Parts: sequence; C-alpha cells; structure tokens
Amino acid sequence: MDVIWLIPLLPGIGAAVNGLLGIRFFSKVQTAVVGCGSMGLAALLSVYAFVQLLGSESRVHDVVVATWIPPIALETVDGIGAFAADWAFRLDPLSGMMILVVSGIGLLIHIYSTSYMLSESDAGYARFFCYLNLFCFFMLTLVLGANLLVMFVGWEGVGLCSYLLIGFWYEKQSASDAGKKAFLVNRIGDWGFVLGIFLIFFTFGSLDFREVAAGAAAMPIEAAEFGVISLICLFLFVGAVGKSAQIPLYVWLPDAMEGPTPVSALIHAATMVTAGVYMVCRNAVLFTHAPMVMTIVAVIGGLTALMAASIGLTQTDIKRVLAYSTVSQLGYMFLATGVGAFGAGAFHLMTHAFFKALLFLGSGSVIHAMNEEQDMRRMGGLKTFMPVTFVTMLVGTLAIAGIPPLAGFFSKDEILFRTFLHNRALWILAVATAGMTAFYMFRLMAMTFYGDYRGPAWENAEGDDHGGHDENGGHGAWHGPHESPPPMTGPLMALAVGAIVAGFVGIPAALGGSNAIEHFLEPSFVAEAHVEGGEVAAGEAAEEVHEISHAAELGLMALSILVALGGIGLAYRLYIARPELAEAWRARWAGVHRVLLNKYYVDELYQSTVVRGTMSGGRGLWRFDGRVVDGAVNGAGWLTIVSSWCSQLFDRYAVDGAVNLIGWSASESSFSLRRIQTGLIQNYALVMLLGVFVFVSIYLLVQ
Amino acid sequence: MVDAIVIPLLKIVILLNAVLVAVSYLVLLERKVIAFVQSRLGPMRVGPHGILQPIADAVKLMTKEDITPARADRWVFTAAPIMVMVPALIVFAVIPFGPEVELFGRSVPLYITDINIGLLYIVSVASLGVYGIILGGWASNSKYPLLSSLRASAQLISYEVAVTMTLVSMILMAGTLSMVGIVESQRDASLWFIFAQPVAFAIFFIGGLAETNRAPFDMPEAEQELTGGFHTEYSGMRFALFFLAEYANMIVISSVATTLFLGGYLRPFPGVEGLAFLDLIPAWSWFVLKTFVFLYVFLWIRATLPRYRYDQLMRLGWKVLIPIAIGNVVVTGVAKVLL
Amino acid sequence: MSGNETTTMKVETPSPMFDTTEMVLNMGPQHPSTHGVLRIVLKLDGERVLDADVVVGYLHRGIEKLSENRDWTQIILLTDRMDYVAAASTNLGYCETVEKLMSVEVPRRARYIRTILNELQRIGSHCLWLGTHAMDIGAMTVFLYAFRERELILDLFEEYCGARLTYNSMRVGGLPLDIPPGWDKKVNEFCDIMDSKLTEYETLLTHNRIWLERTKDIGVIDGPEAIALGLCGPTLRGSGVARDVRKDEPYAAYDEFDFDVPIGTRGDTYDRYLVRIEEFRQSLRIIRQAVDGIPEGPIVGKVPRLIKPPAGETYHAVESPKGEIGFFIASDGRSTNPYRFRVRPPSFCNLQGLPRLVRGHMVADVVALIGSIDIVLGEVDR
Amino acid sequence: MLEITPTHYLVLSAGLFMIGVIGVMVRRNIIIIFMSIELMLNAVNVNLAAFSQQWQHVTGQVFAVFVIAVAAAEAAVGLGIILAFYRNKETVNIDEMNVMRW
Amino acid sequence: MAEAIVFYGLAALILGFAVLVISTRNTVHSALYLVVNFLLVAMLYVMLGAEFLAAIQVLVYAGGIVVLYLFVVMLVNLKRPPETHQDPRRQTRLGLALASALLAELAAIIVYSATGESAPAATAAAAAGADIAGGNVEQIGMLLYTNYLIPFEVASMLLLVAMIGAIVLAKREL
Repeated sequence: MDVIWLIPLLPGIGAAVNGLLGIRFFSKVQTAVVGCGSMGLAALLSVYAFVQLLGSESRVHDVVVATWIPPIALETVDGIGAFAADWAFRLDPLSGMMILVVSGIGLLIHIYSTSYMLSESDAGYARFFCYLNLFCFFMLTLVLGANLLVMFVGWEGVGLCSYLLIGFWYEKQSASDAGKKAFLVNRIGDWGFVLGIFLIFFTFGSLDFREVAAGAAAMPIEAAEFGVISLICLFLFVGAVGKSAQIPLYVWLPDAMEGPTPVSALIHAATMVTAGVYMVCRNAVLFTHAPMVMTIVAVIGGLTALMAASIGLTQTDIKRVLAYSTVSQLGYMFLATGVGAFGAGAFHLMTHAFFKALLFLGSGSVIHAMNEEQDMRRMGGLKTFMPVTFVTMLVGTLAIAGIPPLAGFFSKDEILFRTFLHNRALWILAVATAGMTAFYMFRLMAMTFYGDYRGPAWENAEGDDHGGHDENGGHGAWHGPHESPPPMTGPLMALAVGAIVAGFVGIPAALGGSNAIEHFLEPSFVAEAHVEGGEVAAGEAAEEVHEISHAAELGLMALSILVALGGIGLAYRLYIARPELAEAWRARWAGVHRVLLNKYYVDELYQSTVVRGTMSGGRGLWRFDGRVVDGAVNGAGWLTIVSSWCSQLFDRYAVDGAVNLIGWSASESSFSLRRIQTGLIQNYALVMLLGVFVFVSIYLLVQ
Repeated sequence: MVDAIVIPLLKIVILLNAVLVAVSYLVLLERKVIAFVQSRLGPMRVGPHGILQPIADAVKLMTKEDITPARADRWVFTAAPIMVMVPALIVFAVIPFGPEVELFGRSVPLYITDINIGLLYIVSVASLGVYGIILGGWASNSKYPLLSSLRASAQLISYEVAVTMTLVSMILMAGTLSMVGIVESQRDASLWFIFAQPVAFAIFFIGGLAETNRAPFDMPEAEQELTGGFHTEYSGMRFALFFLAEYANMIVISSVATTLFLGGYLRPFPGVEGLAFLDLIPAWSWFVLKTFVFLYVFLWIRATLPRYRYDQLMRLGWKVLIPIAIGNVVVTGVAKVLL
Repeated sequence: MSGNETTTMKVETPSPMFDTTEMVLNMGPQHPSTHGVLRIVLKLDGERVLDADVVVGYLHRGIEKLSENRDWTQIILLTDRMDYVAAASTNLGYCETVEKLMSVEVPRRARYIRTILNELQRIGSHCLWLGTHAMDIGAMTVFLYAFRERELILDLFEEYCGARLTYNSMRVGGLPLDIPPGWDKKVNEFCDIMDSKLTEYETLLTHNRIWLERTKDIGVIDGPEAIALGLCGPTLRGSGVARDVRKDEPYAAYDEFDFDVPIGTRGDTYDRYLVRIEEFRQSLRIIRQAVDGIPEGPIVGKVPRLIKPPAGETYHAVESPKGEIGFFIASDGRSTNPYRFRVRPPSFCNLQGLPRLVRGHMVADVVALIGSIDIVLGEVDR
Repeated sequence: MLEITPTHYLVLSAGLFMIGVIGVMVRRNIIIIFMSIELMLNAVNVNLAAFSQQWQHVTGQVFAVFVIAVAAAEAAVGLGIILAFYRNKETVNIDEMNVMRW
Repeated sequence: MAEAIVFYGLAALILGFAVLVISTRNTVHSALYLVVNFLLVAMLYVMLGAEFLAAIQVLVYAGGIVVLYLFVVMLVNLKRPPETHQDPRRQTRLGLALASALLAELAAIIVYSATGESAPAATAAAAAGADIAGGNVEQIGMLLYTNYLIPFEVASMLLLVAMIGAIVLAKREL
C-alpha cells in the first residue's frame, strides 16, 4: 500500500510519454498501448490497494512522498502557525472507492477511446491520450491527496485537462469557446475554494484533512450563528458548485459536450464533476458543524436537480440531455450531502459514475454510428442496427431511472429516504426530479432506438455491421448506422455490468441488506477524535435512520418506483405509442416548452447581466468620458469663446501670446535639449560618473 | 630554509631538466616508433641507433636562422611560442611523481607542491596554452597560420569542455581536487579509477589527443591541408619552442591521465596484498612506466589513423563527447549518492 | 611532395563590396598536397569552398611541340616525361599509335610482355596514388607501405630495362629488349607478395571509420555528369560508368585475358578508392595469366630501320593508370618527324572536374579530392 | 604601511576601477571599452575578495564567482553585438554607433 | 614584510598593465595586457586566500573571455584604424578629470575611514568560526548550493540566455 503514490503517477508517466514522444513519433497502436497500459497498471494497483485497505485494521493509510513546502511561519488565528505541505497521499474508504471508480472507469474509457478517436491523425490521437492520461493523473491526485493543497493541485489540474479536452477540436469555434467558458466559470468556483483554503489554514493552522477535521470537531456546532466554519464551508461550497456544475455555475457543463464523447463520459459525467461532491464529503466534519450551510447545500442541490431535469425534458441533442441529466444527478448528490447523508451522496456518486459513463459511451457509440450526428430527431429505430449499444444503454437508462435492482435504485432511494427524514419539501422536489429523470431518459431511448429511422440516407443500402471501417481503421464513406467495433462495445458491456451490480454494495436494511457501503465509508466522514463526547452529526444521522420503521422505508421505495414507472410510461405513451400526442402536448404547453428548450434563458440571463454588465460598465465609463469629461472640456471651450467675445484684445494679445509663448518655448527648448541626446555612450556614462561624483562628494563632506 | 627554498628549487631545476630531456627524447621515440610501425629503422646515424639525434636536432634548431616575416607583429610573434611553452611546463608543478621518500635523511615529497585545487590549477593553466597558438597564427600575418590558429583554438576550447567534464566526474570519485589526494583515494579504494570510470577515461584520452593536436585530430597543423598550421612562418628556436611545447603537452596529458586513471605512482592492484613484492620497485618508476604506455599509445595512433576533418572533429566534440561526459557526470553523481 | 615548404600567399580582395565572409586562399603551386606544382585558387566561406579555380601550366615543357621536331623513336623518350609515374603506359600508347599509322603487326610475345609491363606499371602507379591519397587524409603509414611495394615494381623494371622511372621501354613494332631469364618467375613472386600486402592496405583503410567519414559522400558525381565533364579512367568508373579501353577497344594482348572492370555505385571518393583497390587485383590477375602464357617468338615486328609512316593521321588510346591516354598523330609521309602531335592526357581531363567536385566541401576535402582523381602534373602540363 | 590591510586592497581596487572608467570615457574602440568594463568588474572582484578575507567568510568569493559568470555572459552577448554591428557598418568606433539617438 | 613587497609589486604591475590596456593602440596588444592583468589579479586572489577564485579567474577570464575578445579582434579585420573618427561632443577631458577627482575622493574616504577605526572586526569574525583557510572550494560549493542556490540557478539561466543570444547575434543566417 506504500506505493499508492504510483497510482496517480502511472497515468502521469503515460501522459508524459505520449505528450513528449507520442505526438511526434508514435503510431496509433503505440499511443494506445502506452495510454491504456499506464491506466491499466494504475487500475490494477488501485484494486490491490483497495483490497489491502479492506484487510487493514485502521482503514486509513498515509503515504508522504516528499516535502513540498517546508514550514513557513505564517500568522493564524492562534498565533504563528507553520504553513507546510507535503506531497502526501491518503488512502481511506472514501478515496479508496474513488480511485476504484476513477481508475476503473478511466481504463474502460481509455479502451473505448482507442477506437472512438481513430479518425484523428496520429499526432491528435497521441495528444488526446496524453490529455486523457494527464486528466487521470490529476484526478487521482485529487482524490488521494491528504491535504487541501495536494487536492487543489489535482483540482486545478483536472480543470486544466477539462479545458484542454473540451477544446480538443480547437479548430472548431464552438469547441474552443466552450473550453474557455468552462475554464472561466470554474475560476469563480476556484476563487471560493482558494479563499476556503486560506481561511482553513488561518483557522486551524493546518491543511491536512485529518487535522482540520479534528480541529473542527473540537469546535461547537454553529447551529445558530454564522461563524467561521460556516464561512469556510460556504467558500468550499462555492468551489464545489463551480466544479460540480450547480446553480448558478452549471452553465459550462452542457457546453462542455463540445468535447469528444469519451471525454464527456469520463470528465463531465463520471469523475471530475463529482470532485465537488467528493470535496464536500471529504470535509464532512466541517460541514456538519455548519448546519446553515448544509441547508444551503441541500436547497441548491435540490433546485439544481429539478431545474436540470426539467431542461432535460425538452432537449433534442443526445449529449445535452445527458449533460443536463448529469447536472441533475449531481444535484441529487449535493442534496444528499446537504441533508447529512454523505455516505448516500458518495454511494450515488459511485453508481452514477457507472451508469452515466455507460450512457455517455452509449451515446458516443450512437453518434459514431450516425456519422457524428447528435440530434435525436434525426435518429430513431437504431435498435436493430446496434443491438449491443441498445441493450447496454437500456440498462443504463433503467439504472438512472431507479428501477430495482439496478444500481441507481439503491443509491437514489437512499437519498430520497434520507431527504424525506430531513425535509419533506426537498423530498418532493427530489421525487419530482426522479419522475422527470425517468421520463427524459426514456424519451431519449425512444427517440434514438425506437420508431422509424429518421436519419439521412446512406450510400450502400445494405448497411452491414462494420461497413463503416476501411482497412486503415479510419472512416471511409458512411455506410449507414452500424454497430461499433469491440473496443467500444466492450467497455459498454463492462459498464453495464457495473450499472447492474454496483448498487448491491448498498442494499438498505429495509430490504434485508446491510447498507455496507455507508458503513464502510463512515470513517471518512467523522473526525478521528470521535471517542470524545459530542458524537458527530453524521453518526447521529445514521442512528436516526433506524428510528423510522422499515415499513415506511419500503413504502417510500415503492412510491419512488411508481414515480419512475410513471415517467417511463408517459415517455412510452408520448414517444413510442402515440408520437402525435407529443406534438399536441408540445403545442399545448408551448410557453413552458420554449422556456425549457431555452434552458430557462439562463445563458441569456448571464449574457445580459454578467457579460453585458461588464460591457455596459465599460460603455458607461466611455459615456462618462464622452459626456462629462468632454462636456466639461466643451464647456470650458464655450466659456473661452464667450470670454474671448468679451475681450477680444485680451484674447489676441495676452491669451494667444501666452499660447504661442508656450509652443515657442517648447520647440526652442527641444532643439537645445536634443543636443543632450548625443547618442554617444560616453556622454551618458559621463552623466553617471557625475552622479557618482556628486554622491561621493556629499559623503565625503558629511563625513 | 633548506626545506622551504633549497629543496623546492632543486626539485624545480631537476624536474624542468628532466621534462625537457624527456620531451626531446620523446621526439626521438616518436620517430623510432613510427618508423618501426612503418617497417623502417628511423634515425640511425647520430650515435648508436640514433640516440644522440635530439642533441643534433637541438643544435640544428638553435643555429638556424630565426626568421621574422616582414609584416609580422614582432613582439607577439616572439611571445607566442613562449606563451605555449610556459603553461605546458608549469603544469608539472602539481603532478605527483611519487610519494614522500627518505632522501639523505630528509623526507622529500616527489612532487613540487600539492595544492588543494590541483586539478583546477591544471585545467586553468592548460586553458592558457591556447593564447600562444592564437597569437602565433595572428602575429604571422599570413593566411594559413591564421586559419589554423582559429581551428586550433576552437578545437582546444571545445575539447577542454569535454575533458573538464570528465575531470568533474573524477573529482566526484575522489572527493578532492588535490592530485596527491586523488592518487591516495585510489589507494584507499584499492582500485585504479580507469576501472570505475572507463567512459571518463575514454573521453579524457580522446580529448587529450585533441588538446595536444595529435593525430587523428591534428588538423591545426595538418601539413597536407594547411602546410604546417600556426607555426608555418616560424623557424629556428621559436619553432622549436612550439614543437617542444606540443610534446611537453603530450607528457602533461599522459601524466595527468596516469594520475587520475591509472593510480599515479601506485603499483598495479594497490589493494592486493599478494603483490606487495611489487613495492620493491620505486614508486616513481611506476609513474614513468604508465606515462610511457600512454605516450606509446599516442604515437601508435598517430601511425595508424587517418585524420578527421575539421567539422567532423567539432561534431565529435560537441555532439558526442560532451553529452556523454555530462551524462557520465550525472551517472557518477547518482551512483555516488545511491551507493 | 611533402615537408614544410614555405608557401607563397597572395591576399586578393574578393570584391569591392565589404564582405567578412569570403576569403580567397591560394593553394599551391607550392603546397604539400597538390601533388606537384598545381595551383588552386579557393574561394572560401570559413572553411567551406565556394568556388575553386585550377591554375595549371607550371610544369609545361612543350612536349607536344618538341615532338614535332624529334624523329619517331626519340619521341618515346619524351613520352616518359609526361606521366612520369606511369612511363610504360605512355610509351605503349605512343608506340601503338605509330604502329597503327604504319599498320605494323606486333609479334605476340612482344604484346604479352607489353601487357605485363603495362599492368605492373598500373600497380606501381596505383601504389603511389594510394600512398599519397592516404597521406593527404593523414594516414601516413599507408604511404610507406605502398612505397615499399612500389619499390619491388621499380626493381622489376630496373631489371628489365635498367631504368627506374623513365623506362623508355617500348619501341615502334615491339620491344627494345627481351625479358631477362627468371624475370617471369620474379613477377609471379611479386604478384603473391602484392596480394597479401593489398589486404594489409585494406585493413588500414577500407573499414576505418575515419577513412569512411573522410571519403564517403565527398565529391559525389554521377555517371552522366562525369561523362559530360570528360572524366576518364578510375575516376569515371567510380561513378558507375564501365568504360575501360582495355575492354572496349582491346589493344596489346588484353583480348586474350580474363579480367573485370570494377565500377562504383555512388561516385564519391570512397568509390573511386574502392575501384582502384580492385584494379590492383584485376591487374595481378592479368599479369598472372600473361606471365604463365608468354609465347615464344620474336619481340620486334617487321619495322623499317628508318621509321617514316605514310602520310595520314590517326588517333589511338590506351588505358593508363590515370585513365584513357590518347595520341593523335598526323604524318605528312615525307619528313622523319610527326607533322602534328597531340596528346589527350587523362590527368588534365580529370583535373578539370575538380572545381565541380570540391564545391561545397571543406578545405580538407579539397586535398582528399585531389588525391582521389589521381593526377600527375607532368601529364597535365606536358 | 608594511602591514597589508584590506584598506590597501580597497585603494588598489579603486585605482583599477578608475582606470577602467577612464578607459570607457576616453577610448573610441568599443572592444577596448569592453575590456575596460572587464577591468572594472575585476576591481569589484578584488574588493569582494578583500572583504571576504577581512570577514573570514567566503560569501564575498561566492559573489565574485557570480560576477565572473555575469562578465562571461556580458562578454558573449556584447561581442556578438559588436560582430553584428561590424558586419553592417564596418566599424567598431563607438562614436559612429549613434543611430539610436532621437 | 614579504607580503608587503609582494603586494606593492603586484599592485604596481596590475595598475601598470591596466593603464597599458586602455592606452595601447593595437587591440591585440591590449587584449594581451588584459590577460596579464587578469593573471596578476589572480595572484592577488591567492594572496587573499581565495585560491578557488584565482583558478576560476584564470580559467574563465584568461582562458575564456579574453580568448573570445581575441577571436572578435581577429574577425573584425579592420581596414582603417577605429580611432579615426572622433565626435566633437564627447567631453573626454571632462570625463578624465571627473574620474581622477572621484579616484582621489574614494582614496580619501577609504584611507580616512581605515585610519578612523582601526582593527576591523576580522578577529571577531574569525573567532566566530568560518575558517576560510582549509576547504576553500568546499565552502564556496556549500554556500553556492545552499544559501545561494537560486542565484546560482539564475546565473546558469543567464549564461544559457547569453549563449543563445550570442549565437543568434553572430550567426549570419539562421
């Protein structure tokens, strides 16, 4: 387990090799071997580390690789503290789960990409894998980091990779714009995060998670007042909001779909965007000490979930639907953390990683099959063309909709249940969201795979399965939709299995399970010093669960299943059974539909407030310049004219004379002063010498 | 008084004479060795087997007319050979020919001085030798000498970098800059450093060939190309100084190489007790023997190999030797830290 | 040829324009590596040759004009002084031309001996070439080795005709002397020695890294361009043109022996070197065949005491070690002198390719290239 | 006077420095001016070495090493500029290097 | 006593050669005097117990920088003497006068302050440790690689930049 630092390093090495050598020298096969190989090794190592972790008693393992910042004396709230940071990595249940998810799904997506990106040039291919590996390097650093600074390195690194990968096709204007947008929006979040880090150091004198948690645990819970912990949590949450695309900073994520689909799957669905959730979970002790912030988290999470889901109802771009779905699911996770169910949030994070990666990869497969077509209105009936993709995506869809016994059911239901315990209003939001989720996901399935084929015609009407690939592995003429090659379907199938079984680790007690995952994760959410009094809130919440009867829990489950089924049924009715009904509904609810289709006009709102605000601020200054300053000048001119009218003689002889005098003296003096500028270095040196002479003389005299 | 002034002075006198005699006989040795390689006999007329040839040469050179070209810079023209000769000789001040020995009841070290920056001293003094070559070529006011002096100085400076780099790795090995210290550290390690640093040795040797303008790097004085190089316009004693300086430099390089890589005055296998009987042979004779081996290889190479071209020489220096030397330093450093 | 001769040097201002880059360097006429009194005016950029101007004529003795005032036998003596390292080949070329003009039949024994002499001469000349070429590139030992073997050839010639350099070894219609007894055996012994020594040369040079670096890709010239420049002999064959007078227009007894004409592939200095090295072997092959098969018979054909060819003109060429040496002779049929005498000297023709070869190379390569085209100034200037 | 104190070195250094200054002020050949600058840097180094001895601490020598490094860099770039200038104007007279005024 | 003789001798030679450097017409001679000057200064360093500095002085200054000067002097193959053209506005005399005055002032200050407070704190510092006699090289190395590591790296970057700059400037076409 001492080699956990190798887990992030391996993809880092892969990135370095691909970046430094690959772009110039490697063929695609070599690039793929390096990329997938380094990821595969990292995944193996992760599994090994995780198994070791399961076996170890303490359930936590620290590795300090090197000293990064030697202690620097800095002021903190209680005197001078040592600002120090090590390259320290910590393996505990939470990070253990995360490295499994990141490296496992990362590996699958690497494999998927080997085929998906084949149409790139050799250099582009290597660049892609370089970025992808680099991303994994930073993501693993993020999750394994034992202190906030290491985490921050990973945090910024994944942001960078996200930017690079969204803008991977930088020749495309929209892609590079989307990259910039993501980067800028994330900066707002990072601002909050950095302030949070500063404040944490100032408050606790350390950046190590464990020490911070211990420090926080020793402080009273700020139930009534909005104290320093609340402020820290608020800052941290701003960071999380940026990274995890919550209201109001979610706008970058849908645009991020401009990147290649594997990127969307890996970064913008499975791993990076969950970093915010992860960070909140990581600082669970802090958050439990700030109930007011918790409430904010829960409300924002719930609202985001609902809003994003409602937008998802109407979108027609297959990846955008998934993007909004991601935002919505992230909202769920924040909802969970906000109500104190950190375990549930982390659990949902994991299951979501599986089925959302699956869905994205599936959509990638579809897009691939449709020759880069993303509009669902131009798909349809693909079920027969690509059975593997269809089946795996169906699994994913059922999972996200929360149909038992798939993964999503367990995690989502846990969140719903805990929310129900905490706040009924939020629960209603969440249930509504669940219904919408089921609806739009089946809408997606229906529009893509059912019904009639609505896409463009293709050259060769036979359209056999792998007609689209010529000998070189690149694309020849398009021969119609076709099933993707094995490197793409393989990961799909693997993820489908994951989406089915991932939930079994968290079967709730009500169903006879033990909710193993939450108990496993619990050590990560409490301070080490929990032997002392003042049992932590997370622990209390866990106790609370058992107070409600299992019957009620079962009832809630049934309700949520019903809601999900309702959503599915509606989607079936509207898009498969009676498509014309959908048209009718759309017409009837035209206003609502337009609002949803335009994503509540949030982008436009930002455009008109933030962007235009800045612009109009500038314009205002310009106008101020034009009106007030110029006006003053004009007024002065007018006054001059008036006064000149009043006394022409004075004007002519005194004022003009003065002006002329100034001009004349300037021009005269310039002629004489120009002589000083001889261009002779010695003259300049002479002046320096003179200066030295004067100084030395003064010194001599003063002495 | 005796220890402070008389003995060092005596040593200096003896050493200078020995070096100069060695240099002149090195010329004879070269002629003989190359003659034997080429199945000739070499000088045979002056004395038995020509052993008095150096004396005859010296007489000839001293009595020859000393020509100064018409538009040469007279002072620099005269100073240049001296500026080549002097650095070649003063390097010997720090070369240990043997350990301290008992002579007439006194303990006398067989070296003139042992300063703590010995190796640095050698490098810096050696770097002065290039002046004579540049100025000799320039002062001749002639084209071939100028061309060859530019060649020579570029060559010297380039190869000095590589050689100095190998010296850095030697310093890493020995942990001292003192020449005696380096020899003694080889005794402590029971190992000639040539076995620990074969790469450094190879680079030093090649660089040494180039720094002394010996074949196959003798293009500054390639008579087939530049009609003799920077000393084309020289004759008589001033030419002789250039000539002797080249051979003195060969001896310098050989003795430095002996000290650094072949254990200086140590016997072979300094750590093996079973060979202790070899200590009966005086230490300085080991030094002379090893130096002689080096010199022999110099001559042998001259007789065997064709000459590099100037650009090939520079490429070898900058693109092959210097990178390898730097790599060697890195490897040595890493090994030093890890082992 | 070598040693520290003082070099005259003349500084020429290249152009009225100010220029720090170009420099004019006078190489020769007294320079250790110009193989005689050749002068090359090099225009240099640093050490890179921008242009070269070959100045010849320092050894001009007017042999062609002199010949028009000598009788036909005396001219043989003059031909010795042209290619003085391959006098026998020049002798042969002249004698065969006159024989062609007079339509004299040369006895078979004489033709065999002429062939032997000619090939020995070729080996001797190549020995000198190899030695000086290697010396120019800095391999001084090869020079002495090659001269050691050349000495054996000179001994053989001395034994045959008494001279060591200017043999005067042919006569119109045959030979002046028959071979001494036992000479053929000595020639055979020499062939065996030479075979082993060739391996020695090749050990020193052929695979030597420095030698390869100095000769490979230096002075590359392809076949058509070489023909266009009028190159001949090994220099031409190095560029891959299989032109050899001995094969193409056989003379003496060459049509009776087996031998190959080696040709190069890239046309660089190394190829020319390899071609000549192989020519050593082929010459030895011819000599062995000839020595074993010397027929009995007279050594002089039916030639009148006073040689006076009928009026007419003719051109005849033989393959000298340097290349194709041709004689154009016109006779008016009345006088005892040629009316017009003109030589096509291979060294001269090859030398005019030098500026083309050295352009873009370094000064050091100029020396290597002069060596590689193998010139003799006596023949260039005549 | 017979005991050599750091003061002696300082006076020597000041003299050397001023000779350098005079060289810069008086000469027109820019190469000589560069040499004068080297003289001045040397004067500084003498100072540093003298202080180093006075305080029995090698920091002064360390600084002298830096000065030498800077001098090397200065010489390389400066001479490069001289060469480039010479190629264009065929002069090294500093009085003719005045195209940058006005 | 001996030290004083050596010092005054060296000082005289150093100043003399410095004067020669700036007063000689021939640039090559100037460079030669510069080399001699540097070698003498190196001897001064040896007197001051700075052997390493002396070696570096010889190696870098004498063996490197001045060679560079010589190269340039040779490449700049002047067809007319460089000192022909004199700008009338250069105020050479003023510069000379100022420099001399400044020298006088400096000497006055130094001598004055030296006599004012004799016995510099050298002994105290020596007592505090830091014996510079023995491992001079080692100590400089230690300082360079610890306290002055960053300046050291910056200096190496400077040299790299200077190298690139010199190549770019001197190369005729890139």
